[in-house]
Amino acid sequence: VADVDTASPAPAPSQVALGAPLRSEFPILDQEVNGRPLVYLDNAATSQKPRVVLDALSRCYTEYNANVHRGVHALSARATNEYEEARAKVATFINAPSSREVVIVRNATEAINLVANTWGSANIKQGDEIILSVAEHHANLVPWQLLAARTGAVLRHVRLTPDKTQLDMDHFRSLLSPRTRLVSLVHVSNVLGCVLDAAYVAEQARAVGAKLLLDCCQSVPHMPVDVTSLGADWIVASSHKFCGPSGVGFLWGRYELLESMEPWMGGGEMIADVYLDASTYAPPPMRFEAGTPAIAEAIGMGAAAEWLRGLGMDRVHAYEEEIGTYLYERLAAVSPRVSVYGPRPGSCPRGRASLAAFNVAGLHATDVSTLLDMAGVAVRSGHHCAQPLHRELGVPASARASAYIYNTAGEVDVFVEALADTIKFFDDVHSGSAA
Amino acid sequence: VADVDTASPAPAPSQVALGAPLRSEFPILDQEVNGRPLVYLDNAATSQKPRVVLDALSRCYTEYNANVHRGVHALSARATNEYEEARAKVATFINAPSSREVVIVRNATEAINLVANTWGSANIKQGDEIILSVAEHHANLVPWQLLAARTGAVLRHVRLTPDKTQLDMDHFRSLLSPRTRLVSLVHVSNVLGCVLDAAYVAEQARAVGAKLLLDCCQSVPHMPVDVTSLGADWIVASSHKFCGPSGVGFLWGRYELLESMEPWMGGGEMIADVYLDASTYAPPPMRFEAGTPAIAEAIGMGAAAEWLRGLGMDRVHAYEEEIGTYLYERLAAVSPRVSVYGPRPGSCPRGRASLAAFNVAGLHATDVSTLLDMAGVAVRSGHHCAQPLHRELGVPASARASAYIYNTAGEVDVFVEALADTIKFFDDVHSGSAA
Amino acid sequence: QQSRGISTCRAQKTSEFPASLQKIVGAFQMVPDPMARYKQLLFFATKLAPMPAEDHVPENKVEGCVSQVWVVPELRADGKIYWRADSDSQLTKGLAALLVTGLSGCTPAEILSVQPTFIEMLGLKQSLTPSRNNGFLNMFRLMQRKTLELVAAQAKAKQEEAEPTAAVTPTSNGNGAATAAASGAADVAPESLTPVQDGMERKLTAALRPRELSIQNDSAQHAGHAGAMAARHGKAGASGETHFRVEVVSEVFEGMSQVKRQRMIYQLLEEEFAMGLHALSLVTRTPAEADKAEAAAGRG
Amino acid sequence: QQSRGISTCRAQKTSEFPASLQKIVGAFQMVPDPMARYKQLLFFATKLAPMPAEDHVPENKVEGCVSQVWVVPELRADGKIYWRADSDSQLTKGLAALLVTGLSGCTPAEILSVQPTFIEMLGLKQSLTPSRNNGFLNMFRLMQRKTLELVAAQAKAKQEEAEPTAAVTPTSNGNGAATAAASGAADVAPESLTPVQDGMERKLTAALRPRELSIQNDSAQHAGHAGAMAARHGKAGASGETHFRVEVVSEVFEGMSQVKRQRMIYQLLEEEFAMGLHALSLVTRTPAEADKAEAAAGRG
Repeated sequence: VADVDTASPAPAPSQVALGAPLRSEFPILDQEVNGRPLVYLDNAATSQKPRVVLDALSRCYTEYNANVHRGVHALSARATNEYEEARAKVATFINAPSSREVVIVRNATEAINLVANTWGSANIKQGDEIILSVAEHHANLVPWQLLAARTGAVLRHVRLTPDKTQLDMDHFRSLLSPRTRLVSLVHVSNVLGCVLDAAYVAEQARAVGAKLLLDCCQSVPHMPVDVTSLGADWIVASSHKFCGPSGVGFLWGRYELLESMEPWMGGGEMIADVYLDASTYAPPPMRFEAGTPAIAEAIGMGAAAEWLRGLGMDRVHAYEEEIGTYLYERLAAVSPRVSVYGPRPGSCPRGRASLAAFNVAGLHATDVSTLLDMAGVAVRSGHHCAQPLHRELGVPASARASAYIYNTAGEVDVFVEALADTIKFFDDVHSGSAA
Repeated sequence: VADVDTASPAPAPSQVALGAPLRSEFPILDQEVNGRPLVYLDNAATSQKPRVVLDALSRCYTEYNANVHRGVHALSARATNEYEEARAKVATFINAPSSREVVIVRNATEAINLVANTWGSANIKQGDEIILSVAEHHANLVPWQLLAARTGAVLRHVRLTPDKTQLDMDHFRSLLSPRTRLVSLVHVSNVLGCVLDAAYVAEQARAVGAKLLLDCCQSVPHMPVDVTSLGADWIVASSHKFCGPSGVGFLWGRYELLESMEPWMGGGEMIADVYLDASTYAPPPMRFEAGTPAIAEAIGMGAAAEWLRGLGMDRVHAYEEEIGTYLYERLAAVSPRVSVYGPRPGSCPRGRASLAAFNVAGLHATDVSTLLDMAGVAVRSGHHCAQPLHRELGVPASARASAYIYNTAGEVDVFVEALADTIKFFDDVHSGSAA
Repeated sequence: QQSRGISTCRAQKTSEFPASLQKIVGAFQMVPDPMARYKQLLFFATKLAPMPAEDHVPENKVEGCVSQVWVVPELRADGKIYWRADSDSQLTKGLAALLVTGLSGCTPAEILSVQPTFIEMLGLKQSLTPSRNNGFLNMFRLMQRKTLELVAAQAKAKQEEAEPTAAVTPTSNGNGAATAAASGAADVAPESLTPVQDGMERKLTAALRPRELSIQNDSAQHAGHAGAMAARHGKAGASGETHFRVEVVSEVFEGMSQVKRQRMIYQLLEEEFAMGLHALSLVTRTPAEADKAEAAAGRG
Repeated sequence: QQSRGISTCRAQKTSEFPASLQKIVGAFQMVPDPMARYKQLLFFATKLAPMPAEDHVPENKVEGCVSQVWVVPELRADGKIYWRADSDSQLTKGLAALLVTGLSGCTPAEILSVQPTFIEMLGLKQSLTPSRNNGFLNMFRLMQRKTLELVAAQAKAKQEEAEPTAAVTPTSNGNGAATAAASGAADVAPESLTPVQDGMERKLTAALRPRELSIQNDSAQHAGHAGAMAARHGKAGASGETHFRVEVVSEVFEGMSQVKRQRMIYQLLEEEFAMGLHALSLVTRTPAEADKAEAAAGRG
């Protein structure tokens, strides 16, 4: 769909066409589910892993597995090099000024909890306000609820536009006040697919002296994210959503800010000197990496970041805009009973993500996804860790199809046909036409 | 060394001999370092991984990788099954009454921080006392220091016996009082190799109404650990030390106790219902597993637990007693300048771990391990995340050789000869005999 | 050897199910095509009687499902339970309908003796992994829990009419001392030395309202037990809790075969304790049987 | 393409090192056997002059080493730096001795222009991964930091004697506005829109005490830049900080070649900014050169 005629052997990543030609890099995609070829459209929940990431993991465990930062022997030195090189690859991927600004954590959830329990605990007082939105993932709601319960801070939630397709920026602006200490918003919504106007939000937050955290779980895998121009003070993301292993993710923060944050978890690696009753702490990022880290996983995350950078995140984004638009348009055309959430492609200057959460009138999302699974099509159903947003949308759950760089227009066709069959299947039962 | 004549094809794990016959399961061991066959004796820092664990990881990523607990599609259902099955395998491994008592965390460090920030924050008040020891890993010191700083609790440290080989149980008993709320001790020391009299400690702690946490990082990989008889309220361990992947570990706790603990990190999976301003939480263990967990890593940890259980932890322990004793005796005989820390084998009813931390008079531990590395022998040098213990021992650092089930007496010989060569090398330089 | 965390004991044979459930399993097994089986499930859903609005309350709701599900039992004068259920998902409603049809008109003992593994015979790809969002398993477990509550309430009501408080006779063999009184379930100290035993006592007392309950810890006798078991128990010093003898006298057992009684107790202790218990030796008697045995012993 | 986090710029050639360091590299390269190279390192250690007790203080200690290491510079009247060092590890002491020998008698500019990559030429398996416990790298960096401190202190002293405060001329091209005054390094607001530029300014001001410093953000001009770079910058809306022009006038540059000056600034900004800067266009002049250029411009 993107580049053409790259049939030469071992092309450079930046010349590999996305979509079908990329599928050979993802061994898992070549399988049948319920007797039908797998169509994996649950990428917003987790992405699949290219060979280069699997190889990085395998090399770690079969060539140089050792604990990091502690040993002088050859395996340990190599493991340390690879681990720190992975941190640098992530820094490069998001254009961080220094790899010291990248803290390796388990997942984006831990990263947000880390900020809430360090910067938050030290800087948020009774009556201070934190601006979130009704479209946040639970990971960007619950940590602030726990902080607010401890400190007496007040949570304010940006509401949706009247058509319920994206965050209402006028409402956001009206919530800002000198009491606003923090704005923490989702960069790309995992249900609506809408993209935040980060520059505007950053400018407005800065104007009232508030810090800005962006949940980039759904942006880092899919578009260029450059922390030097994004305007955020912290961003968080999970490796498993951008072609990396599970069990690892990162927090990026401006270095002065990280330096101002007290440690959270205590243990090995995060210390300078330990005495029986007190200790001194290492500078960031080590200060926030207590204990043996997710070594192989971080190395896999670095490999994923490097691989995606090689593909070119502008190309990734362009491909996803194309397939995302196709997905939206075909899905919306299946039946008048199908409602797709979020902005219509083209209606928004910043575009929309290549995911489509939807419902079919008269059918439960779980029933829809169960029947799609019978046709080999993997989509998610449920509240997608966004219960408040589903309350706003007036539904208990939704189904969601989310595409990535290896999905093809042909797969979208299979999904859409299976959905039409599914609707017909339930209609038939109700009209009594079945055997 | 253990069983004999099991040359038949594909023997059951419980019939595989430990030591040399096991090495074919560990691909990493078959390599050269600095032109010499690798002798990996840094197992107390991290263990190597058998094929069965590598295969489990690979299968996850190439067959059914998906997010867990959320989807109805086939991959997600399989991933959920495998993840929960892994939890059950860990439960079985430590004989936990229910897999619901097993919380999957990043590492033992996180597990201790979890207890300190949940049970600790709720139950530890000013003037309450927490009993630790001078031999604790930093992971079992710093979290309690942070808690004490928040709450005004007092830390008491069990000292060493006069010969500095193990914890002084009389001193432990003298520290107990009605103010003691918690005893948190290392089950097997990562430097001294001494084994705690857990039954005695549990009985004494219970007598004053204190809870007991045991740091089982160095016991779970090496000996049978049965939580129903151990007497602890919580135990913690890290997967990477017992043949599993990095980035994962577990907290076991008695269920009523886990149920009494408030959540720590907020996010997806750990909730029941989320509203904008407050949420209700899931029961343990989910309550403590916020966000997408380390899915593949947990599955690898389960595979490791099952594999070790198949070998038989009694056999593992017996093998390690044998090779540990050989290691100690040969090392102590290298030179009168060599001091090995911890109890002499046979001097202790509970034995000692198959590790030997040591120093050579006149040489820095780092110099020793650097030269050993030139001979292909990987040992650790440093404070082993136990700075206070090294202060007690009166040295800034030590070298440590630690054996596991795949190490052989022949490897101990290589290590001991390389150590003798290393000492001679430094002596030669000082006596000016070099070119 | 399968790990014990998830596996239940060997799958039941169809012949061990209540007749109503046997019929359903048979009906599904006649359909070869998975889509047709889903169609059949949806027909079950359409046959489900509407559930009154007042039944859609939190205490009837199955936790952890993505869809909403409610189940309500009714214990009628014939000693049998009849179910109502509803869901906003049609497939889940089908599963609910299947359970309502299969378990209505059964005695509490029959319901408690059913294992959830039967769902695997239906070809609906239902998982048996305990998980928050396993709709089927959570629904099935809520139905068994509600059954137990009804049994307990009924036994208590009968007892209050007619009988004195049940006497628990804790007997100890070796180092496993029984600690709590029969009514002491709630006040078992959390730092108990015998958590497994305490839990068994609590569970059995609540569910069976036993006239007599004896729990005997034989673990010490088995400390020398060969193989991996012994490896996990023989070394640690303190008392293991691995082998128990339980004798229980309860009128709940009236009309139940020995096999069903044992299965019911297994079910009761499964989730909490199956993994801690390596061996459970059971003697289950109705009050009448106990009296007869006592008389016999007196004679013997 | 190598990732920028760890890689330093292209390795220096031996001919670019100070003569004292060239000799050491040559000596090690003549030894073919790794064990013999270690032996040589230990001989270096034995030749190191004893360090006085009063030098073993925290401010001289290299952080993050497993062994203890101390380094102390002395800037003599000849404008050159002489080093003392010590360690409780013999191999680390050997590395320290090697650095002491290689970098003593060098000018600050020479020291600052050395890249740590030379260690790889010695065949000692020293890693260049930035890590808490990379003894060699941390020692080398502390030596460069101490050199910069001496240069700065000296420049400041001279300035206070003779010169007015340096004037910074922030000029902006496009959307990258320079914000802080020359002396304003410490009070740059943390929510600055231009963290890279602020940091550059702070660093260069502290180390070079420049008479003039102009930092110009050309990033906007490069927003259309092809390939992966543009992908990371063109889209995000706000101003990138990727392309800068820096003009600096400082007497620190006296006697240094253009290459060395540039390398010194690269070194200064390496750890903090190398990864954020895609392109740095540098004009480095001594005050005398600047005056001459100005005069020429006036003429032209």
